[in-house]
Amino acid sequence: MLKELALAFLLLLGVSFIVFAILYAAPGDQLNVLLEGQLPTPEVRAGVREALGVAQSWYGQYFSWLLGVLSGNFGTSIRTGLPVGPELLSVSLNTLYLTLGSMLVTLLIAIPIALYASARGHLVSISWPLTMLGYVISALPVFWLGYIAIYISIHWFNFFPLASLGRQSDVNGWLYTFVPVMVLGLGSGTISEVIRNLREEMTRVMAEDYVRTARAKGASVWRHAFKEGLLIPVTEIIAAKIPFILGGAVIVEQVFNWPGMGRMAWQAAQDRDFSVIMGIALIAATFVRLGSLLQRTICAAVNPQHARE
Amino acid sequence: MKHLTFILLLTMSLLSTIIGVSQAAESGKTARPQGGVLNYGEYGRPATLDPITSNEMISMRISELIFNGLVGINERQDVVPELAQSWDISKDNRGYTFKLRNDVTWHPKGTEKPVRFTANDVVFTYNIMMNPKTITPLKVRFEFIEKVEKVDDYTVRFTLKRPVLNALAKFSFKIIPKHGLKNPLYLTRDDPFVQQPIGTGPYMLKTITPDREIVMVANEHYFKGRPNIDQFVAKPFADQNILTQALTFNAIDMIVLVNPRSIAELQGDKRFILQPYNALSYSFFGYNLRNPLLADKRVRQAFGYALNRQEMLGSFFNNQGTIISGPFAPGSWAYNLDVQPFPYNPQKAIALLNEAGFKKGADGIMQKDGHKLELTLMVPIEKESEAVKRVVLAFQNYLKNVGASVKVEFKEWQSWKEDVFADHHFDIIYASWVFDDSADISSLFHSAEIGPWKNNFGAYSNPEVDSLIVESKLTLDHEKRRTINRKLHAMLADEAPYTFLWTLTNYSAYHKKIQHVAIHPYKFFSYADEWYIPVSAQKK
Amino acid sequence: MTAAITPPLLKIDNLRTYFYARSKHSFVRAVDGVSLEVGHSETVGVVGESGSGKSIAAMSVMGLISAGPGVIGGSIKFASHRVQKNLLEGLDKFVKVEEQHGRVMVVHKDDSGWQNASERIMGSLRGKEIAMIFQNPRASLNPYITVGEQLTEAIRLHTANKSPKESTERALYWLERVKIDSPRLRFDSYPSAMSGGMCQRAMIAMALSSEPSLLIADEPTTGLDATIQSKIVDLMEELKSETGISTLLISHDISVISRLADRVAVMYGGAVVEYGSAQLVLGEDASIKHPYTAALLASVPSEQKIRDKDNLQTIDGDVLDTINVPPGCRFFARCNQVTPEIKEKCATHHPDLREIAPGHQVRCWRFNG
Amino acid sequence: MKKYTQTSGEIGDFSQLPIWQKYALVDLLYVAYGLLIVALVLVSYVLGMFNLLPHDPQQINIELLMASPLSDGYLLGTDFLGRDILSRLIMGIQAYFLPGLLAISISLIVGVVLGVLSGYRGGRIETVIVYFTNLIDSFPRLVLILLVIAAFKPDIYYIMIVMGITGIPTVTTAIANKIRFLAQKSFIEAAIALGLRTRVIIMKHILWYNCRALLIIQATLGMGEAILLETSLSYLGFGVQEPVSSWGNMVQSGANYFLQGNFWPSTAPALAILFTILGFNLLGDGLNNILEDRRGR
Repeated sequence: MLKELALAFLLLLGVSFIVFAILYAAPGDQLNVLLEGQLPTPEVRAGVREALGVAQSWYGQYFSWLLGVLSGNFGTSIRTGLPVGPELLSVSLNTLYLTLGSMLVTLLIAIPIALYASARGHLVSISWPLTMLGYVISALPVFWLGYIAIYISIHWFNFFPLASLGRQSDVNGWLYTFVPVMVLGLGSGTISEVIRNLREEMTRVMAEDYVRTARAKGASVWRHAFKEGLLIPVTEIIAAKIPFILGGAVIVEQVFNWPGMGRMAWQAAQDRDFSVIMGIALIAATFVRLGSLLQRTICAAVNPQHARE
Repeated sequence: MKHLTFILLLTMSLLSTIIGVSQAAESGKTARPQGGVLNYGEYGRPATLDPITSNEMISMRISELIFNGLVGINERQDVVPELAQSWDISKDNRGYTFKLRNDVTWHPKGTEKPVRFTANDVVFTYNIMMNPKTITPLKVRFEFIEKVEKVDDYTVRFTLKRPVLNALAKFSFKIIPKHGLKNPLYLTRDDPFVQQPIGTGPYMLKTITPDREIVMVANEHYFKGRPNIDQFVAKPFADQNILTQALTFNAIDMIVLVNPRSIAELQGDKRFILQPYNALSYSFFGYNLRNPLLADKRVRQAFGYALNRQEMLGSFFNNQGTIISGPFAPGSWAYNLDVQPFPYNPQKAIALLNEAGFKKGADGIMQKDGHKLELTLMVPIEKESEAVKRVVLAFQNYLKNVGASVKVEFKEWQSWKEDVFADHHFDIIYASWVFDDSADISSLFHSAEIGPWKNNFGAYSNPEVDSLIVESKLTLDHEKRRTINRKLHAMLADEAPYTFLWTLTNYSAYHKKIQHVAIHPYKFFSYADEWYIPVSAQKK
Repeated sequence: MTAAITPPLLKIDNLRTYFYARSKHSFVRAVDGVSLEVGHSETVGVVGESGSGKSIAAMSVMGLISAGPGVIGGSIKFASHRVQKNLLEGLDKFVKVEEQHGRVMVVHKDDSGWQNASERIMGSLRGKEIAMIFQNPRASLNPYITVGEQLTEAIRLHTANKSPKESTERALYWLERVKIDSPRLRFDSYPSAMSGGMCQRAMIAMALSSEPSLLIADEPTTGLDATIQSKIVDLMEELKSETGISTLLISHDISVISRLADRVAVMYGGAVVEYGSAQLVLGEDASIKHPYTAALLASVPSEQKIRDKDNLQTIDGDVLDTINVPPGCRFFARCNQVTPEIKEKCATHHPDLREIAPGHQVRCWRFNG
Repeated sequence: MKKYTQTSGEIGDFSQLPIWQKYALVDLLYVAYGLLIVALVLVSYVLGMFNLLPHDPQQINIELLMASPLSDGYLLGTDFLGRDILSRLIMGIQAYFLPGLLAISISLIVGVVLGVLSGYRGGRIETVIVYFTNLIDSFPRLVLILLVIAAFKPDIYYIMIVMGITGIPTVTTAIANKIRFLAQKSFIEAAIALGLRTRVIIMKHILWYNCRALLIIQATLGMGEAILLETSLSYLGFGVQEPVSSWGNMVQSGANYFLQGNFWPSTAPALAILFTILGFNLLGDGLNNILEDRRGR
């Protein structure tokens, strides 16, 4: 476990460094956002530099950032001048909420289909169309799916699924967040992969000798196949899919005006907003790492002997 | 769409712009119902909320609600007292002395008791603005001021370097409180003030939600009397289609700038009022005269003839604008109505090109002693750039028809600026000038303005034009200047350093429950304190 | 204890289990008309080369065949003091078999219907009335659940001991019963931590713990090394004498069969070729045996042979390909006792199982005069 | 009711059976459809390359903005600039074809190499590689790409290179696991015992016999992802830029009119994307089932 944590830490370090490298290698000036609306003549730039006092060697820049982070200070956004830390916190929680929600949706839909398909050959007739549906949905561009969802909810159900509305609105504010979560869960190409993946695993496990034993002794097959056939693959999928879903979040947040990390990232990427980008990359990577930590711990817990390696 | 918001000098008061005034406007300051909330949608999030560091429209609109200037501009374009109750101008036109109101208080800072507004604040604001460490687009605009001193608590005197025509209007810049800033010397974005500004204006900042929704509430002690509408809420949107839908779904009450493609949709909807207001901007194709192909005036004129501007305006902006012929803000006194824009006339274009020595090659592309007429058109990328795309691609097609091949190259905004203004690495650009409350075209075409990060990016130089510009600058006689500028207009129209396209009419759309809406072309919310919502409509 | 007095515990009649070779578009006739009886507290051994269909037969009894079309006909009558029923009761309506001169051409099968019905029948029996142990025990135990839990599960499912405490006691009792050393320790350990032999003992314990009337042991010793094998056999022998449980013992290993079985069925190519009491079928006298049995026996090392230094015989040719079954005797191709006079018949006609002595049937033209 | 039929007549050697009898019908259908799509893609690529199109995809027609399908001469109608949608769809393939292949080959080649190294060699190299893959996995792909193109320039090749790189870990881990699995089954020892050269073992026995299905799946998925990714980026304004047409920027520009009730301009390219990606996925599935000779599902 400790080793895992150490690795995670190393990885986060690596991530932050790579992002920094990209930012550093990028042409153009991260002060441009401040100079918007005026002609950034060399003199003006000099003035700005002086005002901000950012005249540092690259490693100086990186390490001062790193030290800051280690002491809990993520720096301030060059665009808004706000400290990045607190903003990042609220924003990343929103995104986390969106991500986990959509993950749930994906699984709730994918698992039954996958189990159906795997359970026994003769259920094919039922599971085939479902699988197809899964494939079709996940082959649609996610923002277009979002537009469809909005159009439908406006014209059929007469409500407008914007997160911002949900917050200030009445009892069932959750409905407003429901649509984006659905869209992200269905779209972004994940669901078909999840179905495929789970199906393969379950089928494999159903053919295992010990499942046959379970049948022979009149016990529930599912109960015996559960751990290897479902629990482990699902956790693996969750861990593996987090980065993708975070990516999809960028889009969904734009469409549904969701105050999340993805939108922030989009803005920051254009502004070259150093601290914000670094912060976001770090948080995102942390999510991913947490995911895989969770997965490993579950695997370990499920079967300490590591029966099948 | 993103504009080049550069600082040009051209005084408001001389702009007989159509200020949008809704039907109800005439009814004077009779008792109007108070209360109600106005949610307005913005495309994008404001960066800072103070008038000094903010450099995009969203922020400027907000600071218009929170702050006041010494003087204001009323709906009829006259300079009217605001924080200054009176002023007098010295004989030599260089001394401006303002008598300030003594009944103005700053928005309370937290629980502290409100502080009075005094001359110190004015001096302070000027100093902050001019401090080299303050990053603000305003600096350039106030270099004509030599110094400012406090006469007494309620009197300030500004001294100008040289007499300037209609200087008065320039004193509409927003005043910030001395006690407001953490750093008393200069203002940068890490000063808390830029996010928690306090002003003297009709509305005071209440909260900023995590989503950067800006909630502003009526200032009970506003010196012009409490504004009618209780709350203004600025809601940021990341997608213009959604923004429009939000209006039609009553999720918001107002869109400050309606996307051209949505106009038709909203026009049909009886619940809303589409109110036009002059954009104070015009779009153009600018040519890089460093390129020998474009150095020839006839080529540029040919391009002018090749475009069917009426068609573009018609089908891309359903005619919401006016085609222009010259470099001045349309409708301004300087604008020369005698000069006609190039008509759509491909034959003429081709003729001109031939005249300039171009012959159609085998591939249908004009060429002159071995040089093909191939040019790169640089366009900045934005997420919401449909209108831009349409125009530039149409341009490409029109020119193809007259045998000029244009390569459209989309560039990320910042690197586009680098290319155009620093490295001059382009042949043609498509852009718009936005005039703010004061503008002057001299910087665009004077040969002294050629060079990195100067406005004359196309390196257009013509001694005659230069001298005319200087002349018009120096003269204080209005009529004289007018004639000069008309000459200038005619000249530039003919020389065609730009192909001038049009000035678009902006539209604001709002729910018709909002009454007496007058919109300032540039600052937008200048008259917001007089807007109101009938009690019947206040409950949503 | 012959079947005549009381109905036998298990009576398999003309059981046919086919598989479908999709790639070859034809049937693998894994079990092709097998009939067997297992009397009360009797052990019947089924012996034959791998691929002779013996395991499939056993699985068919358990209703564990999932690949299609699976069981297509026959009857499996089960009669313990608690339950009497035909395990294929009413399943025939789910299959429609079209035959052309003795060869199955088309099978229509409503798999789901069959499966559900069969589950309904077997549900109450599996583990409770009929328990099964498999070859390759390590893989047959769930690697993710402790041995103890797997035992107690069976016990709680099928016996009166529902409470955790009782079931645990019971489980421990059985673990001791099958001679697992330090059962308390093993109770909490995972199969992966145990040796093959230990796992097989656990399997046996699990099977017997629900006190079934019939135990089906499918190659219980395969995949274990020799010493362990004999230990397991010892155990089974012991348990047999103690509990007197009736067993259907499937094995390719004559020595195992000969030690445990009261009666023996020899299977070849999906059919029983010889069936009778152990001493007759596995006895010395080769003259009253099916040639295949004889060959089988000849290929097994015994002290006798080793003493006489006569070398082991092998059966030439390969195991019968059950897709492409010849019209005549299935062993014909490999038979070394074909005499000119019967050669004709052997090649063309399939002999049926015929009683050559009381309780001893053989499927060979040599005895059908 | 399932039907199983015995091939009538003499049952002999079956390897001559036509494939449609050998394999599950579903799989064959999948593969057939997939191949059809691939063929279509190839054809339109060639068409695009030699500019054999119903209209000039760049030619705008201001009189006829967003014409509905089948309106004078425009089979699929026109877009927001009156350009022929069909021609632009066909042309759109150009945007993905080579870049997509580039992305796929990056992730496959590098992935395989690393996978083999870590699976076959193991030891310190393995730990390094594992770290590397984890590192890449820790980036949210889209954010990374956004960063790169915002920092440098929105060029489809940049996008695809990043995508290729981010695709590496999947392949690597898959291959490595496969090899470990084989090693477990003491397959590799056997091969070595047979005196096969390492190269042969890896190339032929490991990669070809045991990993081809896996690789094919990855490749097909990769193409699909490439298209979806470009679409997302187009929505953010960083995809393939006008006037070059890509399905992504077509959906995006069309979607501007979606909520106003004008569905077609975005639906047409969206469907193209849908059918193509579906094709790729099914092709992958089908081939996988057939190569593994599993019963079709």
